[in-house]
Parts: sequence; C-alpha cells; structure tokens
Amino acid sequence: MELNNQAELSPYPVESSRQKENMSKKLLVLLKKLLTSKTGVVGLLIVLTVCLMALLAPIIAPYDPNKIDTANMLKPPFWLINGDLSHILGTDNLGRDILSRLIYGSRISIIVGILSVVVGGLIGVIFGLIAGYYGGIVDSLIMRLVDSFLAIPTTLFCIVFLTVLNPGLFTLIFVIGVTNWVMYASLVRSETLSIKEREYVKAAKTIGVSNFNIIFRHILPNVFSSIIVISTLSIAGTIITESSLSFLGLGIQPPAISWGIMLSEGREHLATSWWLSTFPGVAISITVLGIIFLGEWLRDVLDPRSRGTKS
Amino acid sequence: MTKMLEVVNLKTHFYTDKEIIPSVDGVSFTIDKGQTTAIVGESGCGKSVTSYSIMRLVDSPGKIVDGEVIFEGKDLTKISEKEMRSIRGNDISMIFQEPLSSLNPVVKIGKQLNETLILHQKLTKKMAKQRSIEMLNKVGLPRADKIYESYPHELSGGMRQRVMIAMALACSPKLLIADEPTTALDVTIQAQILKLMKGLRDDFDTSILLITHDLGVVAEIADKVIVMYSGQVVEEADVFSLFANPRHPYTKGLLNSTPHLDDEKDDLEPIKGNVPSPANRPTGCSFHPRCPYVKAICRQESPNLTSLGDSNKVRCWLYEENQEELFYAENIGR
Amino acid sequence: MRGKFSTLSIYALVSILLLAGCTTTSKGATTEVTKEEDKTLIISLGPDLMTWDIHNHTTTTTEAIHVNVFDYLLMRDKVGEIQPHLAKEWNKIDDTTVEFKLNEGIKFHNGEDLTAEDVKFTLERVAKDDTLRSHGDYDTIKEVKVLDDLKFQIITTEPDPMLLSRISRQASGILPKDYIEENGWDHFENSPVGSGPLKFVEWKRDNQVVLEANPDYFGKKVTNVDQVIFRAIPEDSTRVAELLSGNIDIVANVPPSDWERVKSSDNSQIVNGPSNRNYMIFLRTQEGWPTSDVKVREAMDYAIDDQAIVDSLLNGGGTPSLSRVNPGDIGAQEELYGKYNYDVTKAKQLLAEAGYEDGLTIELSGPTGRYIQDREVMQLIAGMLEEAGIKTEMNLMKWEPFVELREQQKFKDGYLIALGSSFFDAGQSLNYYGTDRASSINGYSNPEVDQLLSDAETLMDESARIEMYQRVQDIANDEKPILPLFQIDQYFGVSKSIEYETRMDELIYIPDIINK
Amino acid sequence: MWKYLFMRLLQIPPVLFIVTIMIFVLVYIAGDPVATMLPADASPEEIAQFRHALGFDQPFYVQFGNYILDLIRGDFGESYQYGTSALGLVLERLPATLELATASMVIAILIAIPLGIISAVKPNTVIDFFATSFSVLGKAIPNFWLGIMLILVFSVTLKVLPVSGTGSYAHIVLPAITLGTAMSAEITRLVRSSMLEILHQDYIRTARSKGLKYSAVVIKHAFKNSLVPVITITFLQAAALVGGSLITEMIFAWPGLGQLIIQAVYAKDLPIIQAAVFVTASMIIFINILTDIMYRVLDPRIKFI
Repeated sequence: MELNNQAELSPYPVESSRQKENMSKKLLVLLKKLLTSKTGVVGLLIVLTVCLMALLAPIIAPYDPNKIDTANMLKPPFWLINGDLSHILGTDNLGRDILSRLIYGSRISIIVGILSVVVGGLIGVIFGLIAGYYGGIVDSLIMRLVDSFLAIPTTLFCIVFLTVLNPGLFTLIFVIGVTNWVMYASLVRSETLSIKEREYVKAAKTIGVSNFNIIFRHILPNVFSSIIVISTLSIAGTIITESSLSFLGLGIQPPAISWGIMLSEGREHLATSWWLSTFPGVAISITVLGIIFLGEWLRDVLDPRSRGTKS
Repeated sequence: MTKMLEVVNLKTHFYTDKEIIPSVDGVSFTIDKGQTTAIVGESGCGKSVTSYSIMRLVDSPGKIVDGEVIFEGKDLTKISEKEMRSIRGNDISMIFQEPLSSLNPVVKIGKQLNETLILHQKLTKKMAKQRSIEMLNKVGLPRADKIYESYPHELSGGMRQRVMIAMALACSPKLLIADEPTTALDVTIQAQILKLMKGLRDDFDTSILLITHDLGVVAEIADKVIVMYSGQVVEEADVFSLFANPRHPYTKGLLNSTPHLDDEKDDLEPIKGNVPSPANRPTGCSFHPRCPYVKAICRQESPNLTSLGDSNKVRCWLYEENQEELFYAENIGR
Repeated sequence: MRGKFSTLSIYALVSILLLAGCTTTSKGATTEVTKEEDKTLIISLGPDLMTWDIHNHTTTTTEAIHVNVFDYLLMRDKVGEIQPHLAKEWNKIDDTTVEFKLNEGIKFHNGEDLTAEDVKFTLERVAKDDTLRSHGDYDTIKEVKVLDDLKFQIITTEPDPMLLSRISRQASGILPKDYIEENGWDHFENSPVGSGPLKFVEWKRDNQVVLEANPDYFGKKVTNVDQVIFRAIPEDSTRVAELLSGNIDIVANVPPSDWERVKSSDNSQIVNGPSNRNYMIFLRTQEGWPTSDVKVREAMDYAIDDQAIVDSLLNGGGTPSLSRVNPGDIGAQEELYGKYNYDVTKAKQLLAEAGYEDGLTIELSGPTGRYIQDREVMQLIAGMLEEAGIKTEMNLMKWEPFVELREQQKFKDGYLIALGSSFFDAGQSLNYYGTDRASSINGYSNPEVDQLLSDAETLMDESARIEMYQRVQDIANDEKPILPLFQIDQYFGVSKSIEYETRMDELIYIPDIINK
Repeated sequence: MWKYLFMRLLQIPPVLFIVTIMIFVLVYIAGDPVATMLPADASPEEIAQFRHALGFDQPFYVQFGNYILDLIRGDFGESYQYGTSALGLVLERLPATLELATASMVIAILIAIPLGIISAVKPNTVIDFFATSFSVLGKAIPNFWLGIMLILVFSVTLKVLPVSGTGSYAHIVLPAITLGTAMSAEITRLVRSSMLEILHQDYIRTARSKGLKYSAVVIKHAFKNSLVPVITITFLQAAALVGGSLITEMIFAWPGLGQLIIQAVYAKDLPIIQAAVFVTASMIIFINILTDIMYRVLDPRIKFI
C-alpha cells in the first residue's frame, strides 16, 4: 500500500492531459489517507473550525468585540463566582466580551498566519527557483543573501523592520513573510538543483522550451508538495511570532483584534484575572496544534522522503 | 541425522488496528545438522517472518501466537529474553538481504564485527580485533585490516555481504539463517557468495537455513527444500526429488516460471494471478484460485500436509485422494 | 524487551535530579542573599540607569538614581517647594543675575571640596555644549561668575523667571571639576563621584546599580541602610512578583490590575501620590480638519468622562482637571483643577451646531507602553467619543515611532499624550499654547495668549506673572486647542517594613525613606 | 577538510558585509534617533539644532561612507543613548546571553533526548503520549506567556525559585526553561521521529540478531544514527535561541544582549544595533560552520567537498 501511494504521488512529471484526472484521483487518495490518520482528522477538524469561526464571526459572536462596557469589567467566566452566562468566557479590562473577541481575533491570526506564509513563500520560491536553475553567480549571490538573512535572528529582524515601518496588519504580514523567505528559498533551490538534472527537463531544454516555461511548467509543480508541507508547518510558527511581536508592542494595534494582542494585553492581569490571557493562549495552542497535526500528516502523505526510504 | 532445529506448528500473527494477519500459519519443519535447508516462496508467503520468528526478532505488531521452535532441547519461544540473547549471534546467527542497509552506516566495520565477539566470547578488544581480521580474511576479503577501519558505504555490495557473513560466522554458530543473502547482488557476485557459504558451511560445520525465492540458488546449495505459500508449508522435499518430481501444483508453477539453461522450451509460464494478501486468504486451499487442477473440494476445505512415504510431504487434495489421480494429474501437468 | 531501559531511566533520573539539585541550591542561595543583605534597600524603577553623564539623558528613572549621588544647588521638597540645598542662600542682583552662597565644608566622595568652580564647570558645560541632551533646558544661562570658593553668580542671557526651577531639577547636580578634568569623562562615567547621600559602588548594566551610604554627607544622611541597590526589571509583572516574594523593597509603576494583589499581600503595600503629569489630547486647529471648529473640540471635551476613565482604568488614581498646570506649579489656575466636562447630550448638540448632525470620523494617535494604561485610556476615549457620535479611529504605536509621528506632524486630527512638567512652572507647560510652538503641532494661534506668554517669560514679578499664566489657562479652557484630561498619580509597591512617600517630581530620595 | 573549512570561512566576510548594509539601510530609513533622545516636550528648534550637532542632517552617502570607514577600522562607534563604545556594550552583555542560551540548550537536550528515545522505543504508551503532547504544545505556547506563568507558580506561589535577575544557579532555571521549552519540543519531536525511523532499519535487526541487549541496540546503534539530524537541528535552533532570548531576558530581567538590543532598536541606536547584529551574526555563522563539520564527522557518508 505504501509503495502504491508512493508511486502515485511521487513527483514525476505528468502530462497536462492526464493532470486533471490525476489531480482528482490524488485528492481522493489524500482524503482516504487522511481518514486513516486520527491526528490528521483532528487537525483538519480544528483548522476547519477556526476557519469557519473567522468567516462567520459577525454571525456567531454574541457581542461587538470592541464594545466597551465599564460596568462589566473583568467579569470572570460563567462557571466562576460572579460570572454568568451573558459573558460565557468573561470580559476583559474594558468590559469587552472575551468570547466575541476570541471569535473575531481568529480572523487576524488566520490572515496573518496564512498571508505571511504566502508572502514568504512567494519570495522564497522565486529566488529559490532562480538560484537553483541558473546556478553560477546568480546562485552564489542569492545564497549569500540567504546566509545573511539566516545570520540575523528572526525576532531581531522583525523588531528592526517593524520600527522602520509603522505597525499595521499588512506591514506585519510583510515583515513576518520577509523574514521567512530564506527557508523556502533554500528548500526550493536544493530541490530545483536535483530536478533540473532529470531527463525530462533536459529533454525539454533540447527541444527549445524557454527557461521560463521550464521553471514554471516543469520544475515548480514538482517542488510543490514540499512547499505545501513546509508552509503548513510554518503557519503555526507565524501565529506565535505574531503574538510575540504583540508582546513587544510591535504587533497589530487596537481596535484590530488578534489572539496575540489579547494574550499580551491580558498578561498584566494574569495573576488576578487569568481568563484574559488564558483563553487566547489556549486558542493559539489548539490552532497551532491542529495545524501541526495537519502539516505532519501532509508531510507523511506528500513527502516520500520523510517516510524513511532506505538509502 | 540429528535434528538441529525443529519448528512445530509455528504461528506468527500481525495485529493491526483492523485485523489479524496470520503471516505464518502453522508451519512445521526440521533442520538437520550440517545440512542446508531452503525455504522457497514468493514474497509475502511468510518465509522471512518464519526466520525472524525462529530468532524471536518479530517486531510489534507481530507476535508468535503458537507453536514451538526446538533448538538443542529448548523451546526458543518460551525461554527468557536474556537466554535468547545468548543464543542470538552465538548459536544461531543471521544474514540479511540488503547488505548495505543491514550494516550500521555510522559505525566502522571493525566495531560492528567486534561487538559479537566481545559480547559472546568475552574477548578483549585487542583479541576481538585479531579474530575479526581473521574472519574478514576467511570470507575472502583482501586487505582485511583496511576494511576493518572502513565504513560500510566505502565497500561494494559483495564485500558488504562478505562482511555480514563474517559477522554471522564470527562465533561459529550452529545454525546460520540466511535471508535472501544473494538477492540484492549481481549475478557474478551471487555465485561467489554462494560458493563462500558452501565452503564455510563445511569448514564450520554449520547448518544453514536459507530463505530465498530463487530456485537457482536452491539448486546450487540446498539439501532440503521447503516450499511455502501463503503462510503455510505446501511441500517439503529433498532437493533432488523436488526438481525432478515436484508434487504441489504451486511448486510446479514455480519451476515452470524459472528459466533453465538446459531447458529447450523458449517461453516460461508464469503462475497466473497474484499471491493472496495474508489478511484476505481464500477459503479452502489458499492456492485454489491460481491452481490449474482446482477441484470442488479445494474451494471448501484446506488440505493437510501429507507424508508421501519418504521424507517428502505435500499439502494438496490431489495427493490425499488416491495415487492414480496423482499420476493422472502429473501426466497432464507435464 | 520492555523494562530493559535501565540506562535510559538512569539518565532520565539524573536529569531530574540535576534539576531538583538546582532547585535546592537555589533555596540556599536566596536565603543566604537575604541574610547577607539585611541592611540593603533594593529598589526597582523598571528600566536600567541610562548613563552617569547627568547632562546626557532625559529619563526620570535615571534622574531618580542620580539625585542620590549628586546634589542640586536647590532642591524641591516632597510637595514641590524649592528649598536650599548645596546653596544655603541666594539673592537676585538684577533681572539677569542671581548670586548664590554655598554651604561650607561640602565634600565630594573622593574627599575634595565642592566649590563655586565646580558649579561653574557643571552649569557652563550643559549651557554651552549643544550636543548634550539637556542643553535645551539650560541655554538661558550665559555665564557662571565665581566670586570666591563659596560665592558665585549665575548670569542669564535675558531675565529668566524660571532660573531657580531650572537648577533644581533633572541634570542640575553638581559635578567634581578636578576629578573629571584629571581622569576624563570615560573614567567618570565608569566610576562617578558626586557629593550626595549615596556613593557609587558598581554598575552592572541592565542588571543593577549598587550604591552605599555616604557617612560624611553634609545633609540628611542615610543611616538605616548600608547599601542601596537599584535593579533593572523592565517587565511590570516581574517587578510585582519580586515585590510580592519579598526580594525587593520598592518597585515603581505597579499596574492598576495588581494594586489589589499588592495591598492584600502580607508583606507589601501600595503607596501613591500625585505626580506632575497629565493626560491630554492635542487637537488640530488648522483649516481643513473638523477639529478646527471650536465646537467640535468642545463636543469632544463633553463626550469624554474623565472621572470614569480615572475610576475604571486607574482605580481612582488621578484627578480630572481642565488645565494641565497642577496646583503646586507656579502659575496654576486652581479653579480649573478637579473639574471636568461630561454631558453627552450637550456634546451631540454641539456637534449638531457645528454641522455634524450625522456624526463625524476623526483619527487620534497615541503611544503604547509609555504611560500608565495608555493603550486602554485611548480605547476607552474612543469608545466614549463614539457614544457622542464621533467615530474615532485609533492609531496606536510604540513610543519611538509615536515621537517621530509627532515631530514630523504626520498625525491626523490629534493625539493623546501624558506630559509632565519638571520645572513646576506654568512657563514650561503653557508654552504649547504659543503660536510659535503650536505651529509645529496643532496650529493654535491666539495673539492675546502669545502676548501674555512672551511677557511672562521674562517678567520677574512673580505675582503678575502668575496672573498672566492663569489668564492663559482660562483662554485655553474656552478655546480648547488641547483637552487636558486628568492628572495621574504615581504608584509604588512598597514593602511593609518601609515608610515611603512619593515625590511630585517622581524621584526617589533615599534619605527620606524610613526603614521601620 | 581544511580546504572545505577555508572555503566556508571565505564566505563569512561577504555575508557580514551584506548584513551590515542591510541593517544600516533599514535603520537609516527608520529615521534618526534625535527626537527620541530629547525630552517629550523638546521644541522643534531644539530638535533641529541637536540633529545638526550630531551630524544627522548630512546626506545618506556621507553618513554611510563615514560609517563604513569607521567599521573597517573596527570602530562601531559610540552608542547614542549611553555615549560609550557600542561594541563594548555588546560584548559586556554577551556572556549573560551565552550563559542563558547554553543553560537552555542543556535543559532542552536533557529533557528532549531521553523523552524522544523512550517515546520512540515504546510507541503508543503513556510516555509516548506525553512526549508527543509536549513536542506539540512546547511549540504552541508563546514563551512570554510561559515565562510569566512560571514566575507566578514557582516564585510567587511556591517560592522555590527566584523571580528574576542573576546571582546563583537558581536564577537561571526559570529563564532557561522558558527559553528552552520550544527548542526542547522541537528536539523531542525530531529524536522521536528519527528514532522511530531508525528502529525499523535493517541494521537494527542485524544488531539485535547479534544478541545485543535492546537498550544497547538503541543507544549504540540507533541513537548514534539519529544524532545527525538532531545535532543539526539543535545547532540551528541555537541561532533561534539568540532571537528568542530577547523576550525571555526582558521578562526575567536577565542582563543580556536582548534588553540592550530591544532598547537600541526602539531608540534607533544604530551603533548598538549594528554591533549586536554583527556579533550575533558572526556567532551564528560560526555555529553553522561548526554544525556542518559535526555533521560530516558524525555521518561518514558525507564527504567534505
């Protein structure tokens, strides 16, 4: 069974005519595989729930998340003394409903998580493809740039960047993305290096297919599964980074809501009103958990190398 | 002849989430001292699992559920793990199919060889080194002292298998289990290795249990042949009668699908169909879907392993009813 | 195969033991430390000391340490009154000259006498070197004329009614001329010498400053402790945790959420008192902004419930005021103190009068992490404005980008800030209403205010000057180019074994602290 | 090997050069530090005059040129905030950061390796469940949250460990756990997965067929193989530690580079940022080279090219 899958999913070129048919078949196989992996199902469920929460926030949130209510400040969750069902998870230091904020907060956390990975991925993939495909001076230049980025700790880099650009949603996405691109670049580069030596690429070259077409039609599709795996896993890291930057006061600013902001705003109240930062903390942990489960499962399914093929 | 090892009704099952897979399903045979016994069969027939069961190296979720493995009066399936360890590598040792992956890539050859010696023969490091180099010489490796200091990836496939053999024979075991020892090697190297094994068998007076799917290898080295199909022994015979007069339809099929140099026929006849998955065996005789002589009873009931007078045995309805039919069937088959 | 991992389990056990070992040694270590430092007072103000160069920093927390090592010529007491200190008396010679006489026998920590030469050296340095960060506060000083060892005159470029305020605040400690000239500034910054109640022992950067009592101090000596340690602990919750676990005696800036916790603990208390810092909103008055209409500004004033902010976010730790000049400062208009406007209906009505019946949208900027509850204050204000029909977009940012935004005038309708006044003089705090200053901020301009301010700046008749400043405040209260919100209190967490009172200038003067 | 090392060392200067330029340009774009250096009530004239006095009104190429010239002479300049040598300030803080990083690494490894091995050897047991949860949760908890919680539990409530600062071995325990948890989680996961993979390798069966104890097989044969990826990740994580230490140091008032850097970035104190980045970058590059060499030493199949 393993062998079968490996053959089906192995990154060998597929002619475009067969591609569609293959894609649906692949998807089916993937889904089937998913259902056999318990953690994969759990991961998918968590991620879907969070995404739904983000999408349907205005419908499911009981309150306006930014509605300040000085009469109801620091109300505990309903199961504690003084808590009641009007605010299931209690309220924060400005009397805002924590459940509603959690629901709305998922939006930015998810957007930042996904978009910054997309930004980093795009930059990284393009540079990686160019470096790997053209080699030579271009390659060494890009690789030195990669080394330079690697030599600066991510947090430090983000802080420097964010003091240059005023913090905001898109700045944040851009900055986290930019600090991540090296990971994709080096991955894609090394894969490109090996793929460009394969017969079908050489064949394409000899019949005069343009470099652009070779890169995007022949090489890119074959590095895609690795990119998917890495990016899924790094969404988790991104959500954590976002909250760390909020802790430093460099993240997204109110009235925008993210779990990171809630977590870091609530830290002042950790000793007295633990629910302020515990619930967003739990939300982050569960989401990250789900993403990691999904990512690891994707890796098992998509990346044959991780299954310990014998050398 | 004295019995070296006796396997009685061995059952090894694999427990997955959904089902129980009887990989080895009541296998019995004996290995005589100084002899080479071969277990033959297609992949998935349970021959390797049988050998691991003897060594008690079946990994979870596999488990020996029934049967005995009698070695020097002891039932290996019942003794303590500690006792078993003192037998492994010492009295019974094993070589494997993939000579590269079977050697630890990050440990030097010498160290891997010494390990057994230091463990079982309580040699000092120095003595172990001497003995190891001696063994490397014995398996025909040139510049043994250099190989001693090498890492596995620095050697060729044939050399690695020689190292494996040296390792297995280091403690002069009474029984050597060779699991497809030549499958991964080039044909020329195969011959060398077989020759080496034959020579060493005689030198060390070691019995060999050879696991293979290659009848050519069997013909080359074995004294006795056990044919396995779908977790069961379907035929047991000495090597001459097996090749001259295969009884079981499966054995016949195997022989027909193997090329012979002296054969005049041009085309080989592969056995139709596939090996059934162990989890999903057909009722009755598990070979019946592929058997050219299939009868009604084959679909319903499983035949027994029947002795045919001599030491040879076969598991087939064709032989349980009467001899006449047997001859009849045989004539058609040929 | 199971249960055969003795080696592994031993390894695991060892690591657990190692960890446990660390824990046990820690107990030993901490108790040892507390015993040994019985007569040590440990204080954490939050950030580390910036530098020992008193003229080249602008932070109150650094000055709070400096004030214990270097002496001012004059010093304010707890309530902000100027008292003699190094200088025992002073006379105004003319409008630009004041003559001082130093106390006799004052010595620096290295044993040298503190003389008029040292005063000249110190004040002229900061008055003349324009690369120093405190230069701007001293540039009215033209010369320090030494008459003899103890007598000197400070001559200003023009009449300066704020001179005494200038030399009794941040950066006005007197430095040892000879010591610095002999050893150089680098040496001085590594082992500073002053004349104050405490002597420098060591400074481990971002860790702690250790000072010891100066037994030869000319003034009120520090007697009940031998050593004072200022620890750098930037994170609020960590500082409070240190206080609660009894490792630190005084911590500054306890966040309001922890006040109850500190109060209810066995070993610590909250000590609070007013500071000279007020929250305020600057609003643009230039053409093109809705806030250029005084009615809109007034509406905002009526929309914001200052007392509610103080009560809900600061646990009552502040006083609403319609002026940013607090009682105790020269020129305060006390009638405006303690008052605030709040009437949502009126706010809506004013908006309607201004032509914004359907509401309007403005953007306010504000810093985060700089002042007490700054982020929350801003959010609450936005919420209140919204009630009155002013949709408020917030632009919150860290202090540093905020400062830049202010400087480059990139903010939109206005911004929230909490300014202090270290001069304790309306001359400093009302400067913002002058056309000159305001042109780079909110563009407010009122000829009458300008006249009053420029007259008062050089007027040496104090009561006339006070009247002028009060008039400015009244005009400002009518026109509201700045909405003063409330004066904020400072909050210290203090061990119960210590008696401590806050100072208006937010400094910590160790000789005033009593160890029970 | 020496040739390889030489080639690697040759790559350092351009990398450091690019890093330097990147930081300079970024900080230049961020604007000068003048406004933040003066009091909040400083007037525009005061600011402009101070800017001129410090030379921040000169054109970009002049500032950059001067900067590079100084740098070539090994002079990182003086901190704008503290007025003393930036490199001196950085080097002064470096030992504390290294101490913290080392301690967290030790704790991380001490927890991760046994946990990873045991969970791989006994899959689907309680300990395996624990290890897997740890390896996921450890990465899913932001470390500032963990740090504050640890202080609340161990220092304020249980009073067994000091809250913050330095002075004894006990002081390092909480910050090291805070900083090391994420790393430990990563290593646990890695040890577990690589051990799981390795335990199914043929040479493990070979080793067992020799009659070796299972524990000996695990440690001598399996673990040595899993070391290759583990060491690689551990060292790469070491680089991340320097970044992660920024926040941990702030929470625990640990007098390391972190606080200095954060403060410097806010204050646009270019000399300190530059010196700090230069020093950490050099360290990271050094660690990377070391990792590469270790990698090759541990896995004889990889050759020095």
